[in-house]
Amino acid sequence: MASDAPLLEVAGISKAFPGVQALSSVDFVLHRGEVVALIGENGAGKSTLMKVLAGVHRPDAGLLRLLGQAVELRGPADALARGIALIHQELSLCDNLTVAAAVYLGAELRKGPFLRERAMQHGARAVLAQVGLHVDPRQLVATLSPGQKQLLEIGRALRAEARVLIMDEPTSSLTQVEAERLFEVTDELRRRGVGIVYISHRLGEVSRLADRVVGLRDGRNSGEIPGREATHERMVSLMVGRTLSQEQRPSHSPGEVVLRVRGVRTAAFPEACVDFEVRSGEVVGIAGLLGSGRSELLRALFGADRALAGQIEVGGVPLQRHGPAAAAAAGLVLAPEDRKLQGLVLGMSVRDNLSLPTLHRRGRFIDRAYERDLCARSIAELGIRTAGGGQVVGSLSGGNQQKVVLGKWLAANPKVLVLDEPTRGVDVGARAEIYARLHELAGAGLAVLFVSSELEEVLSLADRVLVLNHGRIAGELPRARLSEETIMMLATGMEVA
Amino acid sequence: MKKILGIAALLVVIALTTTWLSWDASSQSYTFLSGYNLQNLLQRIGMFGVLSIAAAFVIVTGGIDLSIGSVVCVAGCMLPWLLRDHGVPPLIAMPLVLLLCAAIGLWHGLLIVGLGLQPFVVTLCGLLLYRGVMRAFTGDQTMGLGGTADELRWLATGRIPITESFGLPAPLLVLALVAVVTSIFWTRTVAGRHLFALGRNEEAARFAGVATGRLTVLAYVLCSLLAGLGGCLFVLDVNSAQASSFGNFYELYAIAGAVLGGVALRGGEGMVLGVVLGACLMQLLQNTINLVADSNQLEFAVVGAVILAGAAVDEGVRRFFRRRR
Amino acid sequence: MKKILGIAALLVVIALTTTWLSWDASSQSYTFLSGYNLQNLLQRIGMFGVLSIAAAFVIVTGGIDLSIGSVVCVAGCMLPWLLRDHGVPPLIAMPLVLLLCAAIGLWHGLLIVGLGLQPFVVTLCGLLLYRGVMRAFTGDQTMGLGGTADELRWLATGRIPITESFGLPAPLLVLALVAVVTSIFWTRTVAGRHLFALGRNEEAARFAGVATGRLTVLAYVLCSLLAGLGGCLFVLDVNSAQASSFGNFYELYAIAGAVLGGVALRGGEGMVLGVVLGACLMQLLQNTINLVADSNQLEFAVVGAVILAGAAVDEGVRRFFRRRR
Amino acid sequence: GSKPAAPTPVGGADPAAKPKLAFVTNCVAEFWTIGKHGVEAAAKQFDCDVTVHMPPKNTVSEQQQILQDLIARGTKGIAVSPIDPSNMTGLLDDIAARATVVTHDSDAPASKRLAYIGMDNYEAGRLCGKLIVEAVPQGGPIVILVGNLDQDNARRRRQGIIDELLGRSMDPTRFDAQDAKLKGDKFEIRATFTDQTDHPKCKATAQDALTRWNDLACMVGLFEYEPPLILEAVQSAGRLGKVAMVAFDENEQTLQGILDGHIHGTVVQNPYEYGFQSVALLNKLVREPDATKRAALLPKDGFLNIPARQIRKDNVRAFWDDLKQKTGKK
Ligand SMILES: Nc1ncnc2c1ncn2[C@@H]1O[C@H](COP(=O)(O)OP(=O)(O)OP(=O)(O)O)[C@@H](O)[C@H]1O
Ligand SMILES: Nc1ncnc2c1ncn2[C@@H]1O[C@H](COP(=O)(O)OP(=O)(O)OP(=O)(O)O)[C@@H](O)[C@H]1O
Ligand SMILES: [Mg+2]
Ligand SMILES: [Mg+2]
Repeated sequence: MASDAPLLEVAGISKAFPGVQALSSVDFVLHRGEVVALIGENGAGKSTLMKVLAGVHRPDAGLLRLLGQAVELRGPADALARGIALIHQELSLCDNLTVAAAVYLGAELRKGPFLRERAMQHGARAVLAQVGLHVDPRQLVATLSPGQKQLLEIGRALRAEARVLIMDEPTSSLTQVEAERLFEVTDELRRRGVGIVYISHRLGEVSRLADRVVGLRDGRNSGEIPGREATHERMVSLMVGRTLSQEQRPSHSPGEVVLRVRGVRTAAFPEACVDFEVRSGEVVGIAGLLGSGRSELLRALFGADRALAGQIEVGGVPLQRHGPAAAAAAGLVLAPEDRKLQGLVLGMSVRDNLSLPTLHRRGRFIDRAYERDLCARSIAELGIRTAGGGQVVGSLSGGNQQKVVLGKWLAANPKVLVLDEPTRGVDVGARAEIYARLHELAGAGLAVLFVSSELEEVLSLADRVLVLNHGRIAGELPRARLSEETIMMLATGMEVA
Repeated sequence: MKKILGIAALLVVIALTTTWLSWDASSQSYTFLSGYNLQNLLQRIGMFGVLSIAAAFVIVTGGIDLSIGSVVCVAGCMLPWLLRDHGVPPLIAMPLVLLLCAAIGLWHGLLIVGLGLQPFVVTLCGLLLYRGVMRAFTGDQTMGLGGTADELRWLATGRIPITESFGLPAPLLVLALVAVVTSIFWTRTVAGRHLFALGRNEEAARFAGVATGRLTVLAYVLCSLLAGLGGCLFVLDVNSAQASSFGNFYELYAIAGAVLGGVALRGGEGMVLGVVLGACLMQLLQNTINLVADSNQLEFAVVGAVILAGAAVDEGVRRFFRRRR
Repeated sequence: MKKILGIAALLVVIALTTTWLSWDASSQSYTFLSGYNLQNLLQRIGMFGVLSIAAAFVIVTGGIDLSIGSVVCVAGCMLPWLLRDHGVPPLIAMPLVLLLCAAIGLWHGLLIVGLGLQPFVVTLCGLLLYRGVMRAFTGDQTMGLGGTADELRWLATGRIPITESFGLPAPLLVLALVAVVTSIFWTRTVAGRHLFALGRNEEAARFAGVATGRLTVLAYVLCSLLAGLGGCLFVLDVNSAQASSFGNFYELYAIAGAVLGGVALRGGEGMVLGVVLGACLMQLLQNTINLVADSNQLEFAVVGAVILAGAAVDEGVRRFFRRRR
Repeated sequence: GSKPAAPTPVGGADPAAKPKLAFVTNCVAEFWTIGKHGVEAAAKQFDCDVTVHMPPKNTVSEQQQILQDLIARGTKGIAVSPIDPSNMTGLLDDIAARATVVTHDSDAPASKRLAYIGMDNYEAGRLCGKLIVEAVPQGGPIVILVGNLDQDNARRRRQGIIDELLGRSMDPTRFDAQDAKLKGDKFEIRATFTDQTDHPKCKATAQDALTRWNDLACMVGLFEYEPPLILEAVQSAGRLGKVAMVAFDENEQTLQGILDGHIHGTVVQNPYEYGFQSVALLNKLVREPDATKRAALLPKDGFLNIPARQIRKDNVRAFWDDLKQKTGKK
């Protein structure tokens, strides 16, 4: 077989799920030492295609060739054995294992049937250092934050030393610092001849990394462009088939203080004490490095974790009881970071998930008309790609799941809307819609508080930014002084003039 | 609906087979179809159906209640104790017993929600504990009603005449009432929706502002309450309860009925109609064996095999539909 | 380690209390500490401990095995049948019985992994099925060894003399062997690591290339095999097995022992030492009651209450450590 | 047959001290709570400590554990109703080497127990069979209900009935399988049903038997709780007077049923006396330090016969009154 045969080649891949044709006759080629970015709207079929390549799904039709050789993958283990590693879009870790065990799961260093624990700890530390995760390899995975888990997953894929490395939105909950390190690692792998598929909705990353950009639309190829020519506009038109108009960001005038936080301390940073206020009509962002305690803070506000101390007032009334139900009743709601565990009831339908937080307001009995309405409205407004309101949320694509998370909270009509990584995995088109919607709500007097690891998002959405460092508010930046530099300086503990 | 197709089909097949096998040449009739037999069968379905709905209430929250049989025992011993030994009027005694059972459920719920113990552990201890306490309480004596509650016994043994030889057994009406109310609760109320949501993903439900703790406790209370109701019906039916054996193993029958009827043990899934069908199947099988077999030695084996077959058929039906969709 | 602190403490407290209460004025000694009693207690711990380890094997995969008691019954009836009724030599009979039990486990595993049925359902059916089959198979006759396997009985009743009045019971050695091998398997081998990984998150383990199906089947095979070993020991000890009651409820004791010992029912968590301590506690309690109570009426109640207390203490210890961290 | 008293190593205790004795049953049942009254009466009369133990799941394992723990706690005399006498010989011998052991209710003649107090269940079965013949002299199909059939005493009772009805010779070792076809000149045993002492199940089984056969002549319940449930089933089927009933043991509703003329009769053992006599004998044996004198205390052949009785409408009143008095119920 010729050695110049592509590393990986698929032709005419089709895959249907009940109610959806996820992929129809897709072709895709990957060469050695090449980074191919795969872009497409939410639900275009990117993850499905990658799962086919990694042996998770069996295609209905089509052919897969590895180095020119036709192969049929019998499962994830088979794909791994052939050198294809996939970093899943959703976290998939066994959280009862230690970090070292998780890194080596499925490929343990062994001596006969026995584990070589020491060697694995050593190896894990080294490989995790590459991606910038400095944790004790004997620590349990359960104690890591989502961002750290994502780094762990990347580290694990590196350890596999695969010929083909597929990364499905690897940076969706990473901050710029970790993302930058990942890019360096990627460059190194490319030099070593590994073929890399990179999926992301952060188009800036895509143009930074990709040798080639391949578009997918409605489960079909929508063309490709060389990496050099991958401008924002061209990529968007590859994804959606038209260009999006850049809307002008409206400015609002803040009103009364609706959220007042006094002396709140969290379990992760018991010595740090947080005070701030949010006014109605204000959109406030919280920035910080990975593990700086952003999610912890939001969860404490919402009462999901018990705050160690402090007082929270919503609309001038202190929260008396503790817990999400009380917070929601007072008008403060949280769209959590981990959509699989906290954001959605994966086994229920889109419709039921959308109405879950608000249904009780319509009486003791279920108001079906309200549910139908809400569902139709949310699907239309947020562009949720679904076979219908009855589809099980767990079978939606990642980005579409995130839209459902947002949809149910937007419908809640709260006083304070708290969002943790609101657009994780959401495509550019929908993102613009969501921003517009948030501004519209803010204009109508809603207070929005959000955490985002994506600086671009913080910059474009926030009226004011609080920067966290080790659980403390390191500084506050009004819109006029917002820039990547100022945020990063505060986040890393430097003073800004 | 698809979930209960398998079990419904199985039920029909077994009923037809039983009918066919129950031909009695001497009376030229199918004994299975005699009014007397149908009455008895429906009565048992009524009583065991209540227990299966009880079990289903906690299974949909993703929990389990292994203490159902022992709560049946508590109700079965306490009701005669109040009626016979203390002359409490029936209309006070039964609510008292139900209250006691509800309190047991409350205690389960608080241990599970408040202390964070596992439902399996809490109710396994309950299984041992309540029966043990009842043994000591009754001094191992059989508790009989001693003719003190003949009107109340109507609840268990009464028949509402339909034809000359057939009357609807009162427990079936009790079951119908419980089933309809439960069904409305599950499918039409917000609390029911919340119950199912928390059964699938407790944390997500909590983040959506659902008072998951309170609802979970409610589910355990209702479960024990219904188990207690079942226990009252049983003792009213047989007129005597022996603490060491009364209601023994009934939790397994109850759970089997619920699971056969499509209630998923991982929580958040189930229909009342399915549960009732599941309970029907369990009782029908025992009736079948008594009517046609030479001895009932194989009874357990047959019940076990049929539940297994039911589960397999069910899974098959589900896969079939998944593929066809 | 923290997980078993609570149970270890409870065990010590109860042992001390029992010792104290067992003072016998006539012989001026603590009857609990007599060589005879310690021998008996350790022997029972040996036999029940094997069952708890069996249960733990499937619980760590996130499954459950309710059929343990019935598999004990199968082994208990088949071993005498081979030895006494068919004159099979002991050294062939026992492996044959164990093989049969392993086959039962294989069947469970295949139904669960291959057909996707729920472990609770499969093994609940097993519970009913195997006992039912054994009842028919033995015609409800008691199965005794009839003096055919006196050497083999050493496995259950043998003592390795340590002092004049005390010898280490053979079943304790069997347990020690099983426990050590299991512990090495769980903590030091690749397969053990995989078992725990899939117990917590099956999908993640599968994506990582773990052969989850094969391992799950293996866990069920080992569980039934060990249950069969336990069953052999039991019948060798008491020399008599009645299909309708032999091993009845043992699955609950086995599971309770495992869970008390810190094996989490959601899978992926547990230590062999904890399981053994859990089994100790269960047996110690029954011994306590027999030694100090005037009747054993409250036996179940006490066992239930103590397991509950154990679980609560355990949870308390855990929370305490979590806060201290 | 039984062997003469083996010298027990536990003798020599202070005759003035309260001896520790134990009464072990084979299951938990109302029947045994009557026995417990006898035990208590004897304990009071003879000034000894007696504990009563009932294995809740009637398994040999449980019973063995109870016996061993009784030895451990220093019990000097034990009366036991062995669940599986033929296979428990070894265990009983081991216990008998450490304490004074007698059997009651169910004997283990091959063991080293000193005496047996009770009656022969096989003969009781035959007595029950005679009641059936009285109830339906013309014969016909009958059904037997029994809690568990793997219990030795239950098997013997059933066998006694069958042998009596089929006019067979006395042979307590005979056993007919549960599903055997048993048909004699007059009587036919249609089926034997077990219910694992689950009362609702017993009632259901009785109802189903009535459904299945509309020509049943007689139904028999061998466990204490069964006859009343059979009576209820027959009543609800409207077959009172058509299906005769014969009972075992002295459940109050059974006695009431006899008084009312629905149940023809019952065979009663005397659990009160089992309890009383067991304790009385153990007390004597344990207090006697001298081994040879002890042998003299044993009943003849080591068998203290407490015969079963047939209770019919004519003597049920007297029996019931006596029972109430003994058990302290007015
Ligand atoms: N297991 C499944 N069952 C049913 N439908 C599915 C399943 N997995 C994916 N789908 C559907 O297939 C389509 C493609 O999904 P996929 O996850 O590949 O999208 P994606 O391009 O990765 O989107 P995103 O950017 O949101 O991650 C979607 O419509 C989705 O609903
Ligand atoms: N369950 C947990 N147990 C122990 N420590 C935790 C846990 N969750 C988070 N932490 C730690 O708390 C700190 C703050 O985590 P948090 O999730 O708030 O960070 P973040 O800024 O939101 O970052 P990320 O993007 O990773 O979520 C981190 O150091 C993390 O390791
Ligand atoms: Mg995707
Ligand atoms: Mg975060």
